[in-house]
Amino acid sequence: MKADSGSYRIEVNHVTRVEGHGSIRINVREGVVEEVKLCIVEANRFFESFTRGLSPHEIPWVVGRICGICCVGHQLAALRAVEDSQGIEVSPQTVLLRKMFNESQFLQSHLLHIFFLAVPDFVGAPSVLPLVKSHPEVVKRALRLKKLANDYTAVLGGRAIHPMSATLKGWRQLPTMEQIAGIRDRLLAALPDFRESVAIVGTLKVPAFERETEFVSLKHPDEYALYDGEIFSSDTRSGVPVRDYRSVTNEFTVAHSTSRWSRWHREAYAVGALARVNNNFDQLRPEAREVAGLLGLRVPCFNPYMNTVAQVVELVHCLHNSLAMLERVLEEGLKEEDIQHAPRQGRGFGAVEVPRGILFHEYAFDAEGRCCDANAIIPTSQNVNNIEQDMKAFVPRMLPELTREELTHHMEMLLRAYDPCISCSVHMLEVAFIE
Amino acid sequence: MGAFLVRKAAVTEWIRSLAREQPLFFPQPVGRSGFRFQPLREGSEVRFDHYRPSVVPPGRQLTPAGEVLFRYRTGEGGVPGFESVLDASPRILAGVRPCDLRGIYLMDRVNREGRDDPHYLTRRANTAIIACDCLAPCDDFCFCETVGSLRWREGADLFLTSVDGDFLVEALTPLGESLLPGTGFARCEDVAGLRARAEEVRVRPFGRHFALSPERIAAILPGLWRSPVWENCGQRCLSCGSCNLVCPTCYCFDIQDDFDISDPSSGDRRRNWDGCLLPNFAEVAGGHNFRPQPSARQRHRVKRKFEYLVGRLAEGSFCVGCGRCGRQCTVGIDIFDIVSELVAVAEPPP
Amino acid sequence: MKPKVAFFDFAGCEGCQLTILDCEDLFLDLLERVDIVEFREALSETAPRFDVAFIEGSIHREEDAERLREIRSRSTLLVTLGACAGLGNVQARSNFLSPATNFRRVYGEEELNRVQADPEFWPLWAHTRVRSVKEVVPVDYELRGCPVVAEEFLHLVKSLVVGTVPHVPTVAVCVECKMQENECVFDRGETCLGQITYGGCKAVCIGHGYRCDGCRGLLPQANLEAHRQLLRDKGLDESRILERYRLFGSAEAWGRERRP
Amino acid sequence: MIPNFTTPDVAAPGVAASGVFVPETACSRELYLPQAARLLEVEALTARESRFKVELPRPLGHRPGQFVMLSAPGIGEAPISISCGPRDDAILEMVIRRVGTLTRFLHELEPGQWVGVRGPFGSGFDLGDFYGRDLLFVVGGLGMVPMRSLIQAVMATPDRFGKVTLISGWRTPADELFRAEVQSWSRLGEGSGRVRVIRLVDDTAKLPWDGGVGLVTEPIADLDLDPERTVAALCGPPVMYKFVILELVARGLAPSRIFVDLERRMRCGVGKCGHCQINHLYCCQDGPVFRLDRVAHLPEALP
Ligand SMILES: Cc1cc2nc3c(=O)[nH]c(=O)nc-3n(C[C@H](O)[C@H](O)[C@H](O)COP(=O)(O)OP(=O)(O)OC[C@H]3O[C@@H](n4cnc5c(N)ncnc54)[C@H](O)[C@@H]3O)c2cc1C
Ligand code: SF4
Ligand code: SF4
Ligand code: SF4
Repeated sequence: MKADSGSYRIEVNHVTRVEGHGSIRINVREGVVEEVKLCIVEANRFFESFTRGLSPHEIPWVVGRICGICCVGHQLAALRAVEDSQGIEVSPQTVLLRKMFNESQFLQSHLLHIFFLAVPDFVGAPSVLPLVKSHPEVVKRALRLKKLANDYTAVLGGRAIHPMSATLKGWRQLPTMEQIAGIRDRLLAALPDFRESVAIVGTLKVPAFERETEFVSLKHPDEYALYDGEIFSSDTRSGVPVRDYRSVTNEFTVAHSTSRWSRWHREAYAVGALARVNNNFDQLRPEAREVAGLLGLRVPCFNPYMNTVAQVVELVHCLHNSLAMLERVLEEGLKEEDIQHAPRQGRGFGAVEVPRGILFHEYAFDAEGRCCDANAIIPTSQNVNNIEQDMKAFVPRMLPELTREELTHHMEMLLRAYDPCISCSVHMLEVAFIE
Repeated sequence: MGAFLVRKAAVTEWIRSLAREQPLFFPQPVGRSGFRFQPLREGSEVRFDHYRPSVVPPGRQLTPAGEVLFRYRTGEGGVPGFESVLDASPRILAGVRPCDLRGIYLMDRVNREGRDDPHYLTRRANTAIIACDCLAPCDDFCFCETVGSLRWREGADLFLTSVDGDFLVEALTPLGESLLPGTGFARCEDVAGLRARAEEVRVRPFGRHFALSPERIAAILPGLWRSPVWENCGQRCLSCGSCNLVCPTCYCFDIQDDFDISDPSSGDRRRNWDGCLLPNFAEVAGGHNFRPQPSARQRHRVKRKFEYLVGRLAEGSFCVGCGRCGRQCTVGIDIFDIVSELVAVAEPPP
Repeated sequence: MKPKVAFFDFAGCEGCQLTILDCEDLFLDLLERVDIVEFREALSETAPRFDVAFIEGSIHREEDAERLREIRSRSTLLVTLGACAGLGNVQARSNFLSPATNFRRVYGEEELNRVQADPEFWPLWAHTRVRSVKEVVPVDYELRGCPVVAEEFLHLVKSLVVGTVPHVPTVAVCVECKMQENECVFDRGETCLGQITYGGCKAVCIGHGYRCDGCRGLLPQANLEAHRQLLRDKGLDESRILERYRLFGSAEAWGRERRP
Repeated sequence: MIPNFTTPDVAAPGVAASGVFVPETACSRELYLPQAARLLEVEALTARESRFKVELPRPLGHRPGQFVMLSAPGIGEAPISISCGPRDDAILEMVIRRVGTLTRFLHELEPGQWVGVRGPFGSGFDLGDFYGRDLLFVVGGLGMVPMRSLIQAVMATPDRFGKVTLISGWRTPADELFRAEVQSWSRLGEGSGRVRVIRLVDDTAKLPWDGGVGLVTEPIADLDLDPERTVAALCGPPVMYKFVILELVARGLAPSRIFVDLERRMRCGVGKCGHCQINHLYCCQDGPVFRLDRVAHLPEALP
């Protein structure tokens, strides 16, 4: 049965295979879409409230707990914000290590999303588990790569999730040259595995839906911006400094909800892998641009389902960029740095790209060096509005073609394509109104 | 057996060359003030002049944490087959100080007492020890002289003494002799003279001293079962067990089995460091704990070092005076202070 | 029969579930031994009953508590994963503030007024106290840490597979610090909660240059009085000491502190 | 790599000319390696306790009161008393209470499955101390298990001993172990009056019970007991000892005629792991059976 006739409501409570809890509600009355709504049902953890009182050193360590999968990103954004507030300049060595740290998490997170959360969608499997039986090599390879990416993070941070080595000004404990060389060697040895994995994504069928939107990401004059840069819009092709992030996110509330949504130059904007690839395509490493070509990703690309492909492109970028950075560390060596710092008063802003998009942190510290104000805006909360706009645009187009089940599946798939990270939702909270 | 007078640089070079042939554990600095016995690598520092006792004593290399005792595999008809795992790989412990040397000597005794422990003794048999003398206390925690460790040499294969900037290198066993370079070192005749020279410059008195000899301490302890000293340190004690785990003569262990997740019919049995300061150490099935309070556990530790084992093995003091437990205890409970207080109560100074 | 295992998450970062998914080497072996019937992180199936339910995250709303009770009723064993489920984790710090304060700080004054005036939002106020799982339903085992330790998870699963009681050492982090031969944090001139915290983490934070913040929870034998005095001696004032104790195990440490 | 264990004598380390050691093992017997034993019977005695009968590759040659280290590979190992008297065959009997990891696992096993056994360990009872004496056995609960190995030995040659009195205490009638066997001992003495059995429970729990109600200490005062001729052996939970000993001493029994069987946590059974230490003694080697006068002065022996 096609989905278009009659009045009904589609509800997917607790969409699976996303980080955190989200629900989709679609109301159709007599064949006309009346409402499409994405609800975040994750309980709020009030990070911005309870972080007050903590010291500058504790903030990055604690706010990493916002999200297990983006913990490195939260640490880095917090470190940048706190350092900004404390007037700390970090050494080139620290910047280099942090970039590696960040990219290690890109590898981890993208691998997880592509192979464990998204691929089952494309091949029509309910989860990765049946794939263990049907495609054992694919799963094993993915597990191998994931482990390697985790170990890469652990070499830099001490462990893969909630690492503890990175702190203000630098590293509590530096990785050893043996560890760096070990990871470099393993990444090199894994190149064939990466190649195979990329090839698999090339065989997946991506739904062909497009909706033009604004893409927002960091942009840096010298490199594919992941750790540093200005906030850049694809609409204006210009940027604003990080400290003005509130003029970008323009958080607004919608009636009957305390959820904060974002918009900049139009009704909604998108962040994430697709936004970054669209905005900074020329700065990707050549190997990554080549893969983009192979997988049919041409910029600008307005198909949100292609976000997964953009992640593959970034995977390749981070892999080769990491190899170059690891090589540099091996050449230049690492030296102990003074990381002592006496907390002081101040306010600071930080932004980094994390796998799901641009992440903003802001902190203020009082005269005693205790946190007195905190704000964090995560990529998913910036994306929610855009996802809903996509759904509103796609559902009427899909209605005549798809059954109700297919429609539901496509909506879930759309949501998952954004790789939403709802656990992070420091700011989002929506009341579900059941009539 | 041979004795040689060798330039410092030559000793360093020789140690390095030994490290190329087998793992050679040498104390290397960690963090701000710690030391760790680690395999010497190309480029690591070889220095004999700056040292504080390592966090964990070198003797622990002979009973590593989590060592596998045996592996098992279930064979035909469900019959388990057991295979002992013995580590007979050769190694050298170098830069071992007299207190730790005595610690190893005492562990040799313990592991031969009653029935031999094959795991310890196999490692021990394949371990050579290059000890080196202390001419000044490592820090304020040291009290090795008063418990009879300072001039300890037994158990070492080679013994190094710094004499006027050079080293007197003495081979004490054939194994030690075999580690010396072919003809590289010049034999020295007047060993006694050189030793006397070292003795002359040795700091005196060396480290902290008890008012009584170890023998007297062992004699007075039985009468001090109810001393308030136990309760005093029991109240401060956090029961963290650090004092046990860093002690060169603490050897208690716990045993755990594990099976392989990939094949549950095979697995292993391991042993892990344990300590009598840990709260559940003396708990039996049914939940009764024979030493429920920290004070009782402190008493047991002290009496074990200064009374029980002393009597059992007839070996002076089982505390070798390395000072580790006092150094590592975050609330400053120092076995030297405890014993000193006990001595003061039992035999108040005139 | 392979045990049926399910994973559920409440308010948390999902790092614990990821840690388990990250047992890459073992994940496939694990699948041979247990049937994973619910795992939202990786799976969209659900099952009516299971042998073991793993719970991640802390409990904030009454609807969450209800869901948890329902899960408990479907499962033979219930195991908490990590500091959120076990102790309330960092977010339980918000318990020390009024709901209005928390809300104002996150959403602002204007939003607070709007929400307070509108009865439709009132259910939100049920949202105000962070609870650990054991405050809501009985718990059979706790896997500790933020995040959990993969080896401990594996040990627990193995025990469940063969039907034995998992071995849970009640020893301090210091024990593992010694086994790792770490330099003590106090020797670096800083302070540490390792002496009063459940070990099992291989002292990983200390081994990587940090200190122990107590994410695995307070040991039953913890001598808080002596530890507090130690922190005072090291120059921490009372409010800093409280912050330290409350960081991960807020709810628990607080209850314990007040116990005579 | 797992080296196959060989058993050379304690040897000095061999040294090759280069100074590299020749690996070799260093001692004569592997202390921690169990031998595989086949389970012959598992019989539930009470809700918590079962009797296990296993067959070893060769006779154990144990004395009454000794114990073995029993293990299930992969699960764990624990000290378990030998509950049968000395015997020539390779059969070993044990009674195990289900309390924790290992014991629960053992209770799930079926005949034909295998376990690991090390031992026998410990001092045990020396029958020489008992010949020609009147014997008094006082047991509480699971204490019956090791004591049975002694009583069985006594009952094998009753003529070599004087009067035998057994006082056993149980929580409820449902907890009683070896009821039939105990009754057979008591029948053995019916004619001569040489064996007397007093069976007590704390509480009949409304179950049928043909013994008395009370604590094991209570009958001692009224026993027909000649302190000069009597030797007593005690085994039970930690709390039992103090009170029974007080009663026995009140009856004039010298501590040198009282034997106690003590329990401590043990990991190795061979005096290495340190857990079972009672002051300077090791329960596993110096005990678990002690003559009271040798431990009475030790503050940790009897809580
Ligand atoms: C000489 C001797 C003879 C014995 N004879 C018998 C016998 O004949 N029959 C019999 O049933 N039992 C006997 N026992 C007791 C038996 O050894 C214990 O019950 C056994 O250890 C249980 O093992 P388990 O693995 O089943 O229990 P475990 O899982 O080890 O737990 C049992 C109890 O031991 C305690 N415990 C366990 N591990 C620890 C730990 N790491 N730290 C602190 N406490 C812990 C706990 O209180 C727990 O309730 C004897 C003990 C001794 C010393
Ligand atoms: S008791 Fe303390 S001082 Fe004595 S040997 Fe042990 S650690 Fe060293
Ligand atoms: S190190 Fe100190 S606090 Fe820890 S158990 Fe030993 S005496 Fe107690
Ligand atoms: S660093 Fe912390 S956990 Fe480690 S020994 Fe010191 S106090 Fe204990």
